[in-house]
Parts: sequence; structure tokens; C-alpha cells
Amino acid sequence: MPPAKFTSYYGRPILKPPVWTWEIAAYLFTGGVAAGSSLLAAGGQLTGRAEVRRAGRFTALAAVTASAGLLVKDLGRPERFHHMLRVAKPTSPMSVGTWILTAYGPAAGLAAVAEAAPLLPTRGPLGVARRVLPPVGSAAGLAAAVAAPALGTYTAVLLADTAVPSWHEAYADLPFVFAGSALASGAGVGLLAVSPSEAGPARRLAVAGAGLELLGAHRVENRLGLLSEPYRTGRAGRLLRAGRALTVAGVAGALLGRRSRLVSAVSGAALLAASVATRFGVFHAGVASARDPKYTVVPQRARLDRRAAESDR
Amino acid sequence: MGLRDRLLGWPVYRQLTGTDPLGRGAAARSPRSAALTPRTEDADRVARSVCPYCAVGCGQRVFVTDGQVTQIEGDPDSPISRGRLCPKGTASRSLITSPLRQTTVRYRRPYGTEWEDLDLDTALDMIADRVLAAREQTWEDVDAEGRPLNRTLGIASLGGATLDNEENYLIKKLFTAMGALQIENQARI
Amino acid sequence: MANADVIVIQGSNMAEAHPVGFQWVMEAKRRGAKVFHIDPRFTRTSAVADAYLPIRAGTDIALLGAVVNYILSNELDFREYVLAYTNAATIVSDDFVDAEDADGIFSGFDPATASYVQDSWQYAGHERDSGSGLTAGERETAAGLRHESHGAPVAHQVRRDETLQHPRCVYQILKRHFARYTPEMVERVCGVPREKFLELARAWTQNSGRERTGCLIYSVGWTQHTVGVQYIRTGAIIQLLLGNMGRPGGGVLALRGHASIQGSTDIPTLFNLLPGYLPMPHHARHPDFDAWVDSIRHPGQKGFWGDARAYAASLLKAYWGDAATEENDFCYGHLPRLTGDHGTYQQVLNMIDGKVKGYFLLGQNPAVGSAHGRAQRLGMANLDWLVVRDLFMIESATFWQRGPEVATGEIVPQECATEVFFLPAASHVEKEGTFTQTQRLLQWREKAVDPPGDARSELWFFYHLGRRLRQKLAGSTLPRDRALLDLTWDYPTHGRHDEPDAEAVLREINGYDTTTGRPLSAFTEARDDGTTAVGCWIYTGVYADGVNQAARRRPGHEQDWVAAEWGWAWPANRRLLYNRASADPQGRPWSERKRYVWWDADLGRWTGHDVPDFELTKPPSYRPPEGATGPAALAGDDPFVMQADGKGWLYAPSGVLDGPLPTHYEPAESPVRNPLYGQQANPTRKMYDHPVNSTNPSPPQQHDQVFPYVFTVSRLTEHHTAGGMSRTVAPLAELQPEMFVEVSPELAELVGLTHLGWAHLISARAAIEARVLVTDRLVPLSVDGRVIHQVWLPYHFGFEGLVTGDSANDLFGITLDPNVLIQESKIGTCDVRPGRRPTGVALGELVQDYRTRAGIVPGVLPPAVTPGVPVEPSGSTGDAEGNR
Amino acid sequence: MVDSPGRPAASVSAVSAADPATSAGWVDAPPRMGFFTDTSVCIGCKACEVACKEWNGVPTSGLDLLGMSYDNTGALTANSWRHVAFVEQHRPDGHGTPPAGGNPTDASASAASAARSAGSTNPTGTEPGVLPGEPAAAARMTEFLGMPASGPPGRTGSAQGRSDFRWLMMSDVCKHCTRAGCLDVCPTGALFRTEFGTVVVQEDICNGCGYCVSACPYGVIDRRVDDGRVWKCTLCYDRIGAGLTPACAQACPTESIQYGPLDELRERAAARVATLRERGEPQARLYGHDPHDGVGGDGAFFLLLDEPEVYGLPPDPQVTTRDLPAMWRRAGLAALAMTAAAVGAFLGGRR
Repeated sequence: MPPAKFTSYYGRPILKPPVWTWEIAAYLFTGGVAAGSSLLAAGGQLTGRAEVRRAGRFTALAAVTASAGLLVKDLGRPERFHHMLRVAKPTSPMSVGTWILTAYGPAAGLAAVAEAAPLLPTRGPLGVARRVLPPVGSAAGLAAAVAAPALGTYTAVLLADTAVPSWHEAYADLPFVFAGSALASGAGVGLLAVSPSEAGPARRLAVAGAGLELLGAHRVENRLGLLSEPYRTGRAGRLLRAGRALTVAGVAGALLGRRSRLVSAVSGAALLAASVATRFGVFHAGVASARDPKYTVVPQRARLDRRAAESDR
Repeated sequence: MGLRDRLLGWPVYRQLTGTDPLGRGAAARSPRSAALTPRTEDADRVARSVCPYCAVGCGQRVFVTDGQVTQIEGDPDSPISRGRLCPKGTASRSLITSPLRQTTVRYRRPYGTEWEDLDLDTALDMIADRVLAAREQTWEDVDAEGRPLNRTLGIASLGGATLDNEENYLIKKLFTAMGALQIENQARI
Repeated sequence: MANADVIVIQGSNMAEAHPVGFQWVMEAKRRGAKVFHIDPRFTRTSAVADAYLPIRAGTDIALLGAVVNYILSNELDFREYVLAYTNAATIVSDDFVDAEDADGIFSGFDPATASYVQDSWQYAGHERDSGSGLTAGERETAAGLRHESHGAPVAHQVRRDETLQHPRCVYQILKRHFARYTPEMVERVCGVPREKFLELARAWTQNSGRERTGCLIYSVGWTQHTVGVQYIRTGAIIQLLLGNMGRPGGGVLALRGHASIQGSTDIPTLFNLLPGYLPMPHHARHPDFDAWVDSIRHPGQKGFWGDARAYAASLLKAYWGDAATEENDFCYGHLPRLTGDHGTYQQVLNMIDGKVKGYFLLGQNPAVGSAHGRAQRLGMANLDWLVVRDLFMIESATFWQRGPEVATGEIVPQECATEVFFLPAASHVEKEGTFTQTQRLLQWREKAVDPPGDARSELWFFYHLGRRLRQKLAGSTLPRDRALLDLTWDYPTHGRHDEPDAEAVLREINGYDTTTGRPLSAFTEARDDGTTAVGCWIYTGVYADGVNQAARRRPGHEQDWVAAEWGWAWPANRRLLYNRASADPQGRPWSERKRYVWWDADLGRWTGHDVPDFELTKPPSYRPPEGATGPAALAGDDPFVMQADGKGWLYAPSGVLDGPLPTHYEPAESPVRNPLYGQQANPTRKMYDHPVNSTNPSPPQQHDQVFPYVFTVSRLTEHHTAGGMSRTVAPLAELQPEMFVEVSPELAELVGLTHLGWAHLISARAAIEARVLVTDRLVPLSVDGRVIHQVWLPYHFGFEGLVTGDSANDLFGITLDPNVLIQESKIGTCDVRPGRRPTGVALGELVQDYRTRAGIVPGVLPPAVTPGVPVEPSGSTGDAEGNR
Repeated sequence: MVDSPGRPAASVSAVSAADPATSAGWVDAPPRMGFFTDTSVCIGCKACEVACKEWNGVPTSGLDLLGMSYDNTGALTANSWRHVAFVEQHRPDGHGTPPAGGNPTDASASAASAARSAGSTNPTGTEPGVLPGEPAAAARMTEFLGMPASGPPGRTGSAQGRSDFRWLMMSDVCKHCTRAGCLDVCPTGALFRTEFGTVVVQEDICNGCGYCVSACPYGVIDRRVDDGRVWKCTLCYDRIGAGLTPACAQACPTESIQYGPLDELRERAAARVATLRERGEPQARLYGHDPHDGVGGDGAFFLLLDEPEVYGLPPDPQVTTRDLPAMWRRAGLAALAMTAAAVGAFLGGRR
């Protein structure tokens, strides 16, 4: 691509780059892990794989708790986090996400708590709980699984629904990247936490997730013209390349090392690390695109010129 | 606030029941926003003034609440400025309320290295004594040919041009009576 | 101004220094007026002007003189107006020799005092009785300032040639004087391309005349020069020739920089004036009351100044009340007497010499705001005591502790004896009173709140200081204390702090009948028999009918555009001076479009949008009887009622000390040899022979190349003067947070400066540093085959406040205009070097090194008359005192 | 968005934007109020910046010299709700000036200075605040983008061929978009549409999530570090509610900032552009006045004398939520894919 000729006000960004810090990038990951884990747990629950179910539910609770913590921490006024529940705005992916989390979080929590039922005494009020919890947990687990795909993909809209050029223009593909990444990270949890004999679904999930993620990422990195550049260069480029390598390695390990607990676990960890790298990569690509006026002016200028050419015809 | 009021005041409820289902306007307005009024409306009084900076003489309105100046803005009635002010005139409130402003008498004694506090009354008295002393030391009754001079060249004054006419009048009158003719102002600068 | 068809702004950065006033320029522009801006630097005013002309600083007379020449050589003057209302037709003495014919010096020059004997400049037949003789004394006392309210004297009727063909008529003299001021010369002298100049000249002349008017705007870019008064005179000549004076949308508008700077000359805190432009008596020239009064009114003279005796007596009556009687000449003896120059710069030099004991600074910050800051600070460090009254802790209060001389070791706090009293002052909203703004309009301010803590108004301070002085002297029998003890000093007070009543003071300024106490309505009511007391005669009427007229605030939108019921303008609430000239000699408006004041024959009086600046019932056809004096001697078509002959002066036979016609002289410090005359700089400029003062060499002196660059200073919108009211205010300080210097890219390349880097500038007085802004807004100029580089600095910075920096005024020496003793602080020469300046002792060494290289011996002045310029032998006329 | 000469207005969509106050649930809303900022009469005095700070109690925004001509504010931030931009512009018609010392760009001096200024920053006390820029891009701002035209009268020709020079000044402010991204994405309802059609942050609600910062296509909204909340122009909601003029417009000495019903302002602006073009200012154009542009038109629009990006404005801003339905569709599809993958993963093993 020839160097873009454009002008600006002292070369300064037109846009304000996101004020979000690492917490939000991390949340993209933990939210994905929670979503993938809940799906994994529900699959385990429905197919009678208790180990998978248990690992999925615990991970989901941990991940959603971390998510909530990260989100609150990122606020300029954390003590006002509950203002998020003041309105319900379909135009605000963050508001939608808040309500998704509000639905998902208690369900995932309840499902995880239900796993503690066998530890409860058989008598007394806790005895009642011991009996009630497993079916409640099952219902909650399924509810969480229903919410999970929304949780796993809305974050793509959260990023895309901004003026940040490389996020916004990637809106068609980012949900697939994030969906794939969520699945792969869920699969990674499965590979790490369960014995290879029960990890079959996780391996298949890893393949599917990785496929979605790599395909989506390929499109993001190549189909946006100038706005793909931030995904390929700098810190974001490095992170995304690392994520891709880790994904490939994780999938390969999962498939080839299916008999080894260790190889499975390492593959799972690779998939989780891949997800972290991808999320941070996408995050930084957006920030980079907002910091350089080139990514604001050149595409908009091109759009104007195109429109002018159209109306001339 | 009762539970019922809380519910009625909850924007989500207002979204569901009112004219603003998307929660982007009427439903989202907070009670504080609904009650907002300009602070100038609550002013106890409004003094009509003139900008202290350059000589265009722009009209100012000075809003006072509880003895504090809460706002200074252009006086739209002024045919000179039509309510407009430049950045300096606009900053007049910050000028008079600046934290750097000095509000107590400070005194530096000869050969002193630091400021000291001094009572205003004492300061005025000391200054009066010094004026009289300087006058006595440097008084000139007549020139070499015996023509009256009636003056002291031992006292000088340099005034800004942000003083009122009334102030200048008293200054000139007093200095002239003191025989202190070395009095100057910004106009010469 | 909004009615103008062309607006020429020169010597003023109006958009930046007077943004709110500038709305009227924009209004005129919106209506189609063309706006020209002429300035050494492309400013925010240039940015919205229709045309910008870059000019070499200090060459404005050359440019304006060329406009005069353009008008005259193309006969584009508004002939009917010029004939009727100016002295164009008047015949000048045969003795007069023009500077054109004498290499830059007019006839009558006295080399011994470097001043003129003006007899030869007079109108034909007036050589003996109109001039003021040798004018050295007038220069010392800045006597020219008196003419702020009235012209200089002319004795009796003059000889005229209505055809303007007489070789010695003013018109022809003017034509010859400016004949060499051609577009080519403008290019050579000013660096303004001739086509740009012609564009200006064409626009100015095409937009003037019967149907159209043009307005000229200046401010301190003109006054702060050694020929400042002549700058303004040149502008006025153009405006008179084009018929733009006394008419709506015309005129010469001075923009002043301080809220009441007009007021502080009207009611002067100036050494040489008393209120209403009455002169402070001189020990030799004014031995008694009658001599003093006659020197003002010039017995037999035409015009309103003829009543001076009443104004003078009434002032003394206001000062000394019952003690002032006709018998004792109204205590005239109480007035202190001038012997020479007692101006602010002389005072400072006297301070350095230990002659001044005490100094009051009243809202003024000379350590930053006055030329030669080092001299100012050294002077203050050598006082017995200093009283600083200000809102903030300014540099002039802390020089002993934090000033640059403390860093260089020239002031050592432990050795500095100056006792400093800092007294906090009340702000403009914490006291009531009037400001007089730049168009002579008095506006009353209401008090909003009490001042905080120890802060008090000047009114309070001086009233109570005066009270105490009088108490302490109560039993004194010394004659010198009589003036204080006899003083009327009994103003009513109110409030917790016994604040004197400002309205009572205003009432005294306005004047009242001493028998009935009735406030006067007009200065024509003033009497010379002690029955009236008037603090400032030109302000009479501001308290007419016992009503504070300055407090009137009828909204502008409820009035016509003249808005006569907003505040009160002196004289007599007149908004446009000399507005009789807006009508033709017969009293009819020159045109419908420019209707303003006219004669209503049916009513038998003058009428119009404004208060006519003319005797209301004097018809246009009135001709004075033989031998008439005072106002009665003015004809019905003499609109310039404060001029002795009722005419606008194209040629000034007296009243201006450095020549009857403006002449281009180079500034006191210039890298350029005067291309027009052998005489380099104004020969009558006021110079001070003092070790602390020095002047950079200019050609033809040697070593002028040591200071090769021209620097000029001025204001930024975001700051005010010495910064005491803006560098202390956060929302202003942040807008211009650092001292900087603007340089052209060419100079940056030449010297090695980088944008946002540092530079330091050196003159014979000081070296200061600043951040560099490299900008295309400064243009190197081709002058006489050479490239002249100019740099620009804001003068707002000092070492106190939220934002600090070196003070640009430190670079200047002290050289003054001879007429008004205003210093040349718009232009000087310097060297520019990259990087920061040295500190401590090394700083002084750097400056000394430059002085040495430039061959400067402190206190040795450059010659007033450039060597080689022929000067006629002096002393043939005029006596030593200039007394007549 | 910009109808530059020779470039006809963008194709007009059939639907005209509904009144934003009405669509935000206001019944019997007063006329929509806004700003028209006419940069052709701006004298860069910054009274607007100060007036805004005085009225709204906005804190100091840094004491650093930026060297961006006379702009020491740098950008609109949470601590500067008006920002006067200064552009020193040199026309590329052959009148080159020698480069200044160390000139990185080999263009005019203004270009070199601009490039150097790109590196300066201001401690505004806000985030992201004023960020450094790209020197090469800064250098190009001094070029004149429009078609070569004869300059305004009297600006061409000088001893050095240097006075064909322009100094553009423009007081920037929140645009109060008809379709406001910041408002759409705000999850707390802190940002809301007032009855006057303006967009206001409610300081008692905002929890500083920062979403609006990324959603603004103009880079207006910004967060205060010590306070955690976002702040921007309110179009003086308190004042206009009482029938007063916003502080900046009231102060503006030359009526560069005009306040009034948006319809009236648009008419006035169109007339002004026509006048300017007649008087030989072919580059005069309006920005943000078109209700059919990517943000549905601005409540605060401008008359510019050059391309918008020269002043730091986006040439063709679009509200991000315009694409939101499509985004939700894609996310839904991705969510379905996720579900399907999970189902497949578990069912696939049973084969």
C-alpha cells in the first residue's frame, strides 16, 4: 500500500483512543472463558460427563467473578457500578452485556454452588439444600449455557460499536473471532482439567473454536484495507501472530497427544494462552487505529471520494 | 423515598411505561438534571460594573450570592460591548477570587530576607511618618533665584491606569498638597 | 466605526489587544468595509483583515507620508472639506525652512539643547507672537500633553490663499515635503512592496469623500516611539485631507490599553498636569496666578480655551476651599513648581542616584512593565521605603528577594535597605467609582462585595493617609504645611472601614456652586471669582442636576446607535468630537449616508444624532467681528473648536516640538541608515545621560552590526500588560503559559534556532531567554537592498505568578518622545543566539562583552544630530528659558 | 458531509432525521437549539474557552507550551470544553520558504514548526487528554488542500513572496449530534438527550465506564483522571433552560459563535457561505449542517475555510450505532455457530 497522503491537526489523533486499560482486554478473555466453560459444563451435564461438568461449572464461576471484578475495576467511579442497572439500552452493547451478565452470573454461580451438594450434611436445612441443589444446578447450568453464546459474542459488538476505526470496520468478523476464541478457551479448560478419556468433546471443541477464530482473524487482518494494518503491525500484530501459533500448537497437541494427560494439559494451556493473546491483540489493534489520524482520515476521505464519484456517474 | 417511588423513579420503569423506550432522553434524566437552574438566577444581587482590563470599557454584570461573587459576565445592555467579553474580561471572577491574591498587609524591613505580617493601621501610620520624614529631608522652598518651588522630589509615585477617576483625583490632590509632584502613571508608559 | 467603508489598522493589534472593540471592525467588514492591517508581524488582526502589509518597525511615517503624497499628487483630497475645515490655505512664514531642504532638520534648531525655536514655523505675520520660542523647556515638562484637549495657540486672523496655489501655503508646503515619499521609497524604507502600498492608497482614497468615510486605528504601536506623536499627526493629516475627521465612520481612533488610562490623563496622576489638562506651574514661566492663567488662555486667542481663568480658579477652589480667595490668588502659592523633567524615567534614575526616598506603586508593576527593567529594579533597591498596593504579590514588590539582580548579585537582600510595605488593594468589584474608557466615556461601577481582609480601595488609602498627615501636622506653623492643612479633605465615609463616598468625590470633580452647593451642569458655568469649585472642568456635567450621569445604563438596544444615555462622555456627553465637520460649511450633511450633525435652519440650531460639538445656536454663516476673542472668534464654519483657528491642522506651526510636519526618522536603535535624510533619528528625542542607560549603536555609528536584529514587543490577547492580572489567573495563564520569541524561518536558519527550543536575546541593557516559535508570520524584509530580520516578543512575563519568564522590557534602554516623554519601547536592536542565557555573574559578563564590542560607554549618548548634517547657527531667536 | 466546491453534497437518503428530542421521548419539546461557529470571523481570542471554564467550573488543563501556533490547549478534553484551533497555512503556489533549522519535512517553515509541535503534550489531568501526533502528518497540515484558487484580496505577492499566508482559527466544541454515538452506547443513562435536542452528561450518574470516549467520532468526550467521570460541553443546559445564552456564545466578541434554534442557524449559515463565496472566498463551506450526513447532522456546526481534517475534524464521521443492527446480527450468527459447535462437539463423539 502506498504511504497514505493525508492531513491533520498537528498529526494528532482526531479520535480519543479508548480509556480502557488491560482490565477490559482481560475481561474479553475471562468472559470468553466463562462462556466456553458454561457450554462445556452443559455438554458434560447433558452427556453425563461429570468431570467435564464440574470443571466447566467451576471455571465459569471463577471466570465470571473475575470478569465482574475486572469490569468494576476499570470504571472511573467503581462505587457507582450499580448505575449500570439504571437503564436497559439496546443501543448500548455495554448495557446489553450488563443485563446478559446479570442473567448469566447468578446462573453460573448457582450451577457451580450445586457441585458442592455432595459435601453437605444429609439432615437439617442443609440436607434440604443437598437434595434440592442438584436439580437447581442443572437448570442453572442450562440457563447459563443458554446465555453463554451471548456472553461470548456480545463483547465483539462492544468493541465494534465504537468509532475506533479498526474495531468498527471489523464488526462482521470480530464476533466469530471472539466466539471461536471463547470456544477454544473453554476447550482449553476441558483439556487442562479432565482426563484424556473424557476430553473428546473438548478436543472437538478446540478444533471448531480454532477454526472459527483463525478464519475470523484472517478476515480481520486482510479484508479491511488500511484498517487491517493495525492488526498486522506493532504490538497487536505480534500478539495476534503469537495467538495464531499457540492456537495451532494447542489444536495439534490436543489431537496428536490425546492419550497423554500432560500433552493434553499443555495443549489446553496453549489454547488458553492463545485466547489471551488474541484478545489483547485485538484490543491493541483498535487502540493503535484510534491513536493515528491516518486511520480516521484516509478511509473517510476515500468514502467521500467514492460517494462523489458515484454521484458524478 | 419509598420502594414505590424508587420503582417509579427507576429509569428502566420509565422506559417501559413512558415515551422513551430506548432510555436515551426523558427516561434517563436524573432528578438533579430536572432541577437544574443557572446559579445566576439565585443571585442575591447583581452589580453593574465595567471590565478592569483594557480601555474599551465593556459592561459587566457581577452576580453575588451570600457575599461571594459567583459569576461575572458581559452586560448585554452595554452599547459598547453588547454583552461580550474577551478572555481576560471573562476571567474577571477568577481574577478576584484567585488563590494567589494577597489579602493581608506584608512588610519587609530594611535588610530583611523574608516578609513579615503587619497590622493595616500600623502600616498606614508608618507610611504617614515616612512621608513626612521624606518631605522634611528633601523639601525645597525656593530655587536659587528665590522663586518658590514648594515641593519635594523625595517622594515619587507610579500609578496604574486601572484606578478610578475619583481615586486619581484624591491622589493628585493629596500629592499636590504634599508638594510631591513626582507622580506618574501608565499613560506615560 | 461600524459605519466606516475602509478601516486602516496600523500600530495596533486590535483583534488581540481589544477583541471586544474589534467587533465593530467585524461589523463594518460584514457590511462590506475593507480592512487593512499594517504591522511588522502577521497577527490575529491580520488574519481577519482583507489585506496585510508587513512593515519594518518604526517606519510608519514613511508609509503614511507616501499616502499623503499619493493623495496630493493625484489631487484626491476632499477639496471642499480641506479648504473649509483645515489650514491648507494658510500662508506660512517666509522664514520656514523645511526638513526636506535641510537634510532632515527644520529651521530653528538649537544644537545646544537639541530642540527647536519655533518662530520660523509660524503662519506668515505671526513669527513674533505665536510660537513658543525655544522649546527645550516644553520638552522637559511634556507640555505637548496639554494639547490633548485643545490646540496650541494662534494669535489672530491668518492670511489664506483659497486657490491653494501660493508656494508658501500649507497645501503646497505639504506637497513638497512629502514629494519624495513615493511608493518606491516605501519599498526601500518600509519593506512594503509598492503594489501592496498602492492597494492601500487606492482603497483609502476611494473610500473617502462625501459619500464614504474611512477610519484609522492605532494604539501603543504608534505612541511608544521617539516620534510617536508625529506618527499620529501623519495619520491625522491623511484623515483631514480625505475629509474623514468629525464624521461617522471616520476619525483617528486611539485604542488604549488600560481600563481608565484616558481618565488618568484627564484627571492626571502625571507630574506635569493638573486636572483638565491645566499645566502644573513652572517655577520660572509661571511666577504668579495671572502669568499661569495667561499661558493657558493666550489672551486674544480664539476658541474655548479663552475661559481658562475660570477653570483654573475653580480647580484651586476645589482644592483649597474657603482658604482659596480671589485676594490670595486662590492659594496658587500652594502649588508645587516644576523645574524640568520629573517624569517616571527621570525619577527612576534619581532613585538609582539616591535622590528619592519613598515610592508609591499603585497597581503598577514597573519591574516588568517599564522599559529597562534592570534600572527600575536597581532604583527600587535604593529607596528608603516603597509602598506597593496591588491585588497580587508582583515583581515590583519582590525584586529584593527574587529579582534577576538577586541572581546576578547586583541586589543582595541583606544589603538592600528598601523598606517595603505591601498593601492589598480592592478589586474593581469591591469598590465603586468611574472608569473613563478610550472614547472618553465615563462609566460608573457599582460595588458588588466588600474587599477581603486588609484589602482597601485607593480612595480609602489616600483619604485616610491624608487624614493622618493632616492630624500629625495639626499644630504646624510651617508654611510648607499650609497646603495640606488648608486642603478640603472632608469626604463623607460609610461602612465598617470608613470608606469615603466616591460619589461625593465625583460631585467635586463635576464642580458645584460654592454658595448654594448646586452641582454645575456645564463647564461654561465655571467662574473665576471663587463662586464655583470644579475638580476637573472637562468633566463638568457628569453630575449635572445632582444625578450621577456616568451611572446611566439605558440598554443599548433601546437607543439609537449613538447611545447617548449610556454613561457620560466628556466634553458635555459628546460622543464624536468635532462633529460639526460632519456637515458642510453651510451646515448640511455632506451626504445622506453620512448624516450625523447638521444645522436646522427652522429651529435655528444645530441638531443631529449626537450632542453637536459647536455652539448650539451659532449659524453656519456666522463670521466673527474684528477683534473678537475666545469662542466668539470662531466662525460658523470653524468645526475644530478646540484649535486656536478652528481648523484642522495639516501643518502645526506650534504645539509639536519635533517639527511642524511629520518626517521619517529612524528609531533610536535601528540597523538601517535613514534612506531619506542625513539626519538619522529624531534630533529632539529625549535622552538620559546616566551610567545605567545606554543605546545600541545605529548607523552611521560604528559597530551597529553587533546588534543586527530588530525586536519589537506587544501584547497577547490572553495576557494583560505586566501580567499581574493574568499570569496570576489560572484560566488565562494556561492559554499562554511561557515566554516565547517569534522568529522567521530565515532567521531561525541563520542563527540556528529550532521551534520550541530556546533562544536568548541580548541588548546593551540585558540578556533574556525565551522559547522559540518559528513562524511564517514573521517575514524578513528587503530594505534598501538589505535583508532586515525582525523578531517579536510578548512583554507580559516576569518572575512571579503561575507562569513565569524573562521580561522583554528588560531589553530596552530609555529614550523618549520629546512631546509626551513616552519611551520608545516598541523597537530596539539586539542579537539573537540559540540556547538558554547564562545565569549569575556570567549573565552580566555576557552583556558587558556586547557593550564592549559595540563600543558602548555607559552614559555616553549618541549624537542628537547626525554628524555631517548641516545645522544653522543657533541662538538668533528665543531666550534660554523659552519663556515668552 | 462536506460540500466542497466541485464535490456535490453526499447522496441524500430519503429519510430525514426525526427531531432528536421527540425521538428521545420529549413531548412538546422546545425548538432544537445549537451553535453555528463561523470560523471566518474568529479572531482566536479564546474568550469562549475561558467563559466556558468560568461558568462550568472546569479545572485548569495544563501549563505547557505546545507550539501549535497559539494553541496551548491542544484538543477538546474533559478540562477544555471549547478549544480554539490555530493553523498557520502556507499555500503551495511556488512561494516556498527556506526550511527552518533541522526541518524534518523539507516543506515550508510552518510545516517544520508543525511537525515539531506534534511531539508536545499537555498535562491536562484527563485521559486520553492531549496525545502526541505524527510529525509527518503534522507537516502536511500547512498545505492548502483545496483547489488552487486566487487568495483573498491582497494576500498574494510580497518582497519575498511570503504573504500569501493564512492563519485559520476555529473554536471547536461538542457537536451535539442528531445521532450521538456517546449517548447511544452509554450504559447508565448518564448521557441523555435534553428537551433542546442537546446531549448532556449527568455528573450525578456517570460512573466513568469510558465507553462514550471510544464511541465519539469526533474525539470530543474525555475523562478526568482524579474524578473518574467524563465531561464535555453541555451547551450550558442550566443556562438555556432559563432562556440564557450559553457562556461561550455570550462572550464571543465577533459573533463567531452563534447560538439559537438550529433551523434559524442553518439558514443564516447558508446565507453566510453564499456571501463569502461571492466575496472571493471559494473555500468557504459548511460542516455538520447536513441532516443526512453520517451523524444525522450536528447540533453544533461550522463554517470552515478548508477541509475539516485541517482543523482536526473527521471528514466524514459516522455514528457507530448506525451499524449496530448488523453487528447484532453477526454476533447472533456467531453465537449460533458457538452453540452449534458445542452441540456438535458433544454429539459428534457419540457417533
